[in-house]
Amino acid sequence: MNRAEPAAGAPLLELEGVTVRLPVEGSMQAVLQDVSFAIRPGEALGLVGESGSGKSMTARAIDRLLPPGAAVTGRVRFGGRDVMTLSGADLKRFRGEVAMIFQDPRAHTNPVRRIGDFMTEALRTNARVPMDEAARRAVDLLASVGIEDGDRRLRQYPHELSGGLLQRVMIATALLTRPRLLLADEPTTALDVTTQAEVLAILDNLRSELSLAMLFITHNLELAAAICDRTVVMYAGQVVEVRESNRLHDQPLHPYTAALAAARPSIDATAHRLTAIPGRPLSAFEAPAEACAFTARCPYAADVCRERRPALVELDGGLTRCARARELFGRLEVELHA
Amino acid sequence: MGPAESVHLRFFVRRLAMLLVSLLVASFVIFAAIYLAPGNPIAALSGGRSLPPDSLHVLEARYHLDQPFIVQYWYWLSNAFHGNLGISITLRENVSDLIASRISTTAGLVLYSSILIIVIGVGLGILSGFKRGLLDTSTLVITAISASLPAFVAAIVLILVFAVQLQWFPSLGNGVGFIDQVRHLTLPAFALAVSSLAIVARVTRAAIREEARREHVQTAVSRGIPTAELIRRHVLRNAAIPITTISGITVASLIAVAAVVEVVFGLAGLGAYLVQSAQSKDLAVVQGISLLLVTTFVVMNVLVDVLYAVLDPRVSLGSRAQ
Amino acid sequence: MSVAAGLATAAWRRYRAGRQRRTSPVLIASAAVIVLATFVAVAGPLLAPYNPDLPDLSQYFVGPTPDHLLGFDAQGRDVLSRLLVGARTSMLGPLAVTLMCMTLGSLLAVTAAWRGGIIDAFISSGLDILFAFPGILLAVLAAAVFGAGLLAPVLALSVAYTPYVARVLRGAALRERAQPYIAALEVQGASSVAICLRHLIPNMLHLIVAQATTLFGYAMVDLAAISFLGLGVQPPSADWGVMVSENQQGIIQGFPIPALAAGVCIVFVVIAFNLLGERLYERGEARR
Amino acid sequence: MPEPVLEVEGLRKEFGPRLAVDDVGFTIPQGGSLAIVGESGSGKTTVAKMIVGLERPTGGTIRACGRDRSTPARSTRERRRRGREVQIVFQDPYTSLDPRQTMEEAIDEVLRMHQGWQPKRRMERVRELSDMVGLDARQARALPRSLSGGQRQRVAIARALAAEPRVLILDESVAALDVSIQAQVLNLLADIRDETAISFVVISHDLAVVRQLTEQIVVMWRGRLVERGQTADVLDHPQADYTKLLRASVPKPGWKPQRRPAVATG
Repeated sequence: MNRAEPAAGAPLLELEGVTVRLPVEGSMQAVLQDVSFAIRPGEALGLVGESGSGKSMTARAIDRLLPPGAAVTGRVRFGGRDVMTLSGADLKRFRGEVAMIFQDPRAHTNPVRRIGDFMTEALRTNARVPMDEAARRAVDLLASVGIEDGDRRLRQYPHELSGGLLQRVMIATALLTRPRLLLADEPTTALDVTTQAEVLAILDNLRSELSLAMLFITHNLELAAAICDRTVVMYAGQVVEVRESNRLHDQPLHPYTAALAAARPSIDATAHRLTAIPGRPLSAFEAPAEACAFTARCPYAADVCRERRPALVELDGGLTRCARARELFGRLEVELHA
Repeated sequence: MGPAESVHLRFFVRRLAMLLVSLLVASFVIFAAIYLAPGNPIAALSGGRSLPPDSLHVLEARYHLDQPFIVQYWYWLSNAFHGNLGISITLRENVSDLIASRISTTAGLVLYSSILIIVIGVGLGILSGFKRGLLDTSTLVITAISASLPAFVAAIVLILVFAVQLQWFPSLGNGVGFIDQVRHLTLPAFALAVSSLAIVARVTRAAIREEARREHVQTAVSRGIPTAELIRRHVLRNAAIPITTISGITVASLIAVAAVVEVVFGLAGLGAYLVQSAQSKDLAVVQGISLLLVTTFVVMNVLVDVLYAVLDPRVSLGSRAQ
Repeated sequence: MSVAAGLATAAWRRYRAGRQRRTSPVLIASAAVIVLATFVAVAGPLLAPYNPDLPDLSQYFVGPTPDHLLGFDAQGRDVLSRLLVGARTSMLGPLAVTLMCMTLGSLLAVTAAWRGGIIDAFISSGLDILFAFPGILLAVLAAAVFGAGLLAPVLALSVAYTPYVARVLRGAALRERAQPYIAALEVQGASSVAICLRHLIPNMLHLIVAQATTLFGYAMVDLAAISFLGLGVQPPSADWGVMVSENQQGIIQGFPIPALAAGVCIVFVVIAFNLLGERLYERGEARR
Repeated sequence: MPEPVLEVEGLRKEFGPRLAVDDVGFTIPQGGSLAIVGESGSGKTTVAKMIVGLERPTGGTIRACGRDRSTPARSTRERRRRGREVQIVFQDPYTSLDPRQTMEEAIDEVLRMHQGWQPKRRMERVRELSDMVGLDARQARALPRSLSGGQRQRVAIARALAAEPRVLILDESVAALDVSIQAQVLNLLADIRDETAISFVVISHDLAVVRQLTEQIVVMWRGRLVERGQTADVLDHPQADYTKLLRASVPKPGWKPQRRPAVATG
C-alpha cells in the first residue's frame, strides 16, 4: 500500500488547537475548545472525560464525521498531511488507514446486510479485492479475534450475534483494511466486565502484532490508565491534562484528574464516604470564556483561576491546564484521598 | 435447511393460517350481515313481487332457506368457493359472470393507479429525501394538500381541467381498444392515486431522511465507502422496507376507493356495480363483490407482510418493526 | 393482519415524524378553519341567507350574483345556503366516528397493553380480523343491508377504523407501560386503574388527540364519499358530499362552482385537521 | 442477630423454556445490606423484580418483614402494605419518572397513597425529603426534563423513601451516572443508611460500588448463586472460579486484560 511515511519519531496523528462549533438553536456553540495532542505510531492514547466533555466529538473531528453545519478551526494532521483538506482518493486512503469502532456495535452495523457483506464492503468497493479473497481475509481475522467458525458467521445477520461477539466482529472489520490508527469510542462500555477484559485482551494482542496506534475513548479513568501508554483528560471540551498512564493515579497534574480518581469507589478498600466533586460536569458551551472551566467545582480554585483560562503547560513530563499546577504538584493525590 | 430458513418458513405458515382465519371470519360477516338484513329474503329474491306458494317452496329449497343459518352459510361458502355466487335479482344473471365482465376495468384502474403511486410517489419521495431546497419544499406543500384530497373531489377537478378545459382526456366511459382504454383510464387513475401518492411520497421522504441519519451509515462513511454505494447499499436498501410497506398497504386500499372513482367517470367496474347493487338492494351481488374485494384486500396485505419479511431479516424472529 | 397493521402503524408514525417543525401560523390557520367549520355546523341554519331546500328550476345553475354569492345549483337552490346548512351533517358524521373509534380504540389498546397475555392476544387477533375490511367497503355493505343514511356508514366506519386506532395506541401504551416509572408506581402499590388514568393515558394523550384529529379527516373524506355515492346522507338534505354528487353534471356543462364549492369546503376542513393532528403530535413528542 | 427483614428461599423463575433464576436464597437482617452481583443474563434483575412483585416467581418463597409476598397481592391494602415494606430505585433516571410530574407531585402522590395526612403535613414531608436528597425548592417544582441525571436519580430515591420502606432495592441505580455524580449519589445513599434503619439490596455489576454500599454479597452466574459471604471477604479472597474471573476482569492501574481460557461464542 502506498503510504506517506512520516519522518522517524514524528507523530502519526497530530491535533493542533482544534475548535469545533455546532449550530445549536440558531447560534454556533463550541463543543471542542483548542484541543491539542499527538499520537505516535504504535502508541495507545487514552481519552477520558465525563458526558459532554467532547471526547466523542474529538474522534468525529479526526475522522471528519462531524454533523453538517459544523465549523472547525485548528489542524488535524495524519502522517504529516492535513486531514481537513483531503479529498477524493486521498480521503479514501485516509479512511482506510484510520479505522473506527463504536460503543454500540448493533447500531453501527446495517441490520439488513450479512456479516460477510459488512466486513468485506470496504475491501471490495475501495480496494477492488475480489469477493472470495476478501471473505478469506475476513475469516482469518475473525479467527484472530477468537471467532473460529468464521465461514458460518459471515452468513449470519448482526441480530443473530451477541453484543460481545458483534464487537469482536467490528474489531476484525476495522483491521481488515490494515489501518495504522484505530479510533475506539467506548468500545467496551456496553459489555460485561469479563467480556470487556476479553475484547481488550484481543485488541491489545492485535495492536502489538500490527504495531497499530490507538485512540481509546472512555469515561473510565482506571481503564484508560490500564491499557493506554498515555492518557488525555478532557473537561468541558478542553484538554486539561496529558500524562503518562502509569503516573496518572499516583501523580495527577490537574485537580480534576485527581478528583475524578478520588470519586471512584475502590474495589480493594471500603471507604465510608467518597470524595465527591460538587456540582455537575459542564458542557463545552457552558464553560466560561475568561476562567478555568473547572473553577466552580475545584477545591483549589483561587482568584488566579477566575481571571483567565489557563494555558496547557508542561510539568513533570506531562501537560496540564491549571494555573496553580506547580504549587499543587505532589499535593493533589494525598489531599483528595485523605 | 438452516435455522433461519425454518424460522422463515414458520413465519409464512403462521401468516397463511391467519389469512385463512381472516377470510373465514370476513366471509361469515358478509353472509351474516345480509342474512340479518331487515326484510324477508324471499322478498329480496323475488324483487318484492308476491309469488305462488309452490314457487316459494322451490325458492326456499334452492337457496336452502329452510335450513339452519350455519348450514346456509356453509352452502353459500362452498358455492362461492366453486365460483358460484348466486343470481342477481335485477339482471337475472349469474353474479360470477357479471363480476367477470367488470373485473378487468377495476383491475386496470387499480393497476394504473398503483403504477402512478409507485413511480411518481416513490420517485418524488426519493428526490425530495435526498435534495433539500425548492423541490423538497414544494413537494412538502403540494403533498400536504393532495394527501387531504378525497378521490371524488380530485376527480371533478381533473375532469374540469383536463376534460372540459383542455380536452386532453375523455371524462366518461371505458373506451374501446387498448390505447383508448388507457386514455379513458388516465384521469380516473390519477384521481384514485392522488392522495395515496402524496402519502407515499411523504413516507418515502421521511424514510430516506431517517435511514441516512442512521449510525451504520456513519460507519460506512468512516470506512470510505463512496457516496453512490452508500446511498444504494445502505440508505435505499434499508428505506425500501418502509417504502414497500406503505406502497403495498396504500395500493391494497385502492380496491375499495376505486368504487368512488368508477362512479364519477361512469366506468363499468366492480365498485360502481357494487354501489349500484347496494342502492337497488341486489344482495347476492353485494355479497359476491364484497367477498371478492375483501379477499383481494386481505391477500394483498399478506403479500405486503411476506415482502416485508423477505426485505427485513429481523422480522422472521418475531421482532416486528415498531 | 398483525404485521401489516403493525407496519401501517410504523409507517403512520414515520409519516408524522417526517414532518419538519414549522412555526405556528400553520397551526393557527388550521385551528381557525376548524373553529369556523364547527361554528357553521352549529349555527349554519341561522346563518343561511335563503332556504337551502327550496328548488327553483328557473335558476338552474345560474352563476354568482351579488345577492347569491355562489350562485344556484342544479335545482336552482342557493349554493351558499346549502353549504352553510350542509356543514352540520358533514361535520357531525366524522365527529361521531371519531368519538366512537377513540373511545373504543383507547379502551381496547390500554386494556390489551396493560393486561398483556391472553387478553392482549384475544384483542389483537380480533382487531387483526377487523382489519380485513376496508372502511368504504364496509360502509357500502352496511348501507346495502340497513339502508342508506348517515347511521349505517357511521357505524361501519367506526368498526373499520377502530383496529387502526387501537393498533397505534396499543403500541404507544405498550411502550409507556414498559417505562420504569410505571413499574415504580406498581411497586408503590397504586391500583391499575389509577396508574392508567393518572399516568399512562395522560402520557399518551398527545398521541390520542393527534390520532383523533387525523381520524376526523379520514372519516370526513370517507363519509363524504359515501354520501357522494348516494348511500349516505340522502338528497335533498344539504350535505357537502351530496352537493358534489348533485352538481357533478355542472362540471361538464360549464357550471363548476356548486360542485367545486362543496369540494373545497371538504378539502379545507380535512387539510386543517390533518395539519393540526401533525403539529399536535410533534409538540407532544418534542415535550418529552 | 436481629430479625430478618427480607428472606428469600429457593427462588426460581422460568421464562418459557429458559430458566432465568434457579434456587436463589438469602436473608437480610434489619438494617443490613446485601449485594447481588453478576453480569447480564445472570438473573440478578429478575430476582429484584420478583422481590418487588413485578414478576411472579415460578417457585420458592419471598418474605418481607415476616410476611409472604411470593404470590400477587390480592387487595389494594395488601399491595400498599407491600409498598411500605420494599421499594426500588431503577437504573435509568430518565425513564423512571413520569415526565408530566414534578418531584413535589410525585412524592405527594406516594404520601397520599400511604399516609392519611393532610395537605400541609404532606408538603412538610415533601420538603424534608427534598432536603434529605439535596434538592432545593426550585428543583422540587421542576419537571424531570429540566433536571440533570443525578438530580433525577435523587428524585427517584426520595420517591422511594416517601413510602418509608424497610428495604430499598437499588437496581444498578448509579450505573448510568457520570463518575463525579455517581460519587455524590453513593454518599447520599451512605448517609441515608446512617440516618435511617433501612436495609439495602444493591443489584450491580460494579464490584467497587458494591463494596462501598454493602456488608453481605451474593454472586450470581447463569441464574444460580455461586458464592456468598461478607462483601470485603469475597472481594479480597474470592473462592468460586467465576468470582475470581469477575474480580480479575475489573480494570485498575497496572491491570492487564486477560483472555478467558475457553472462548464461548454464541
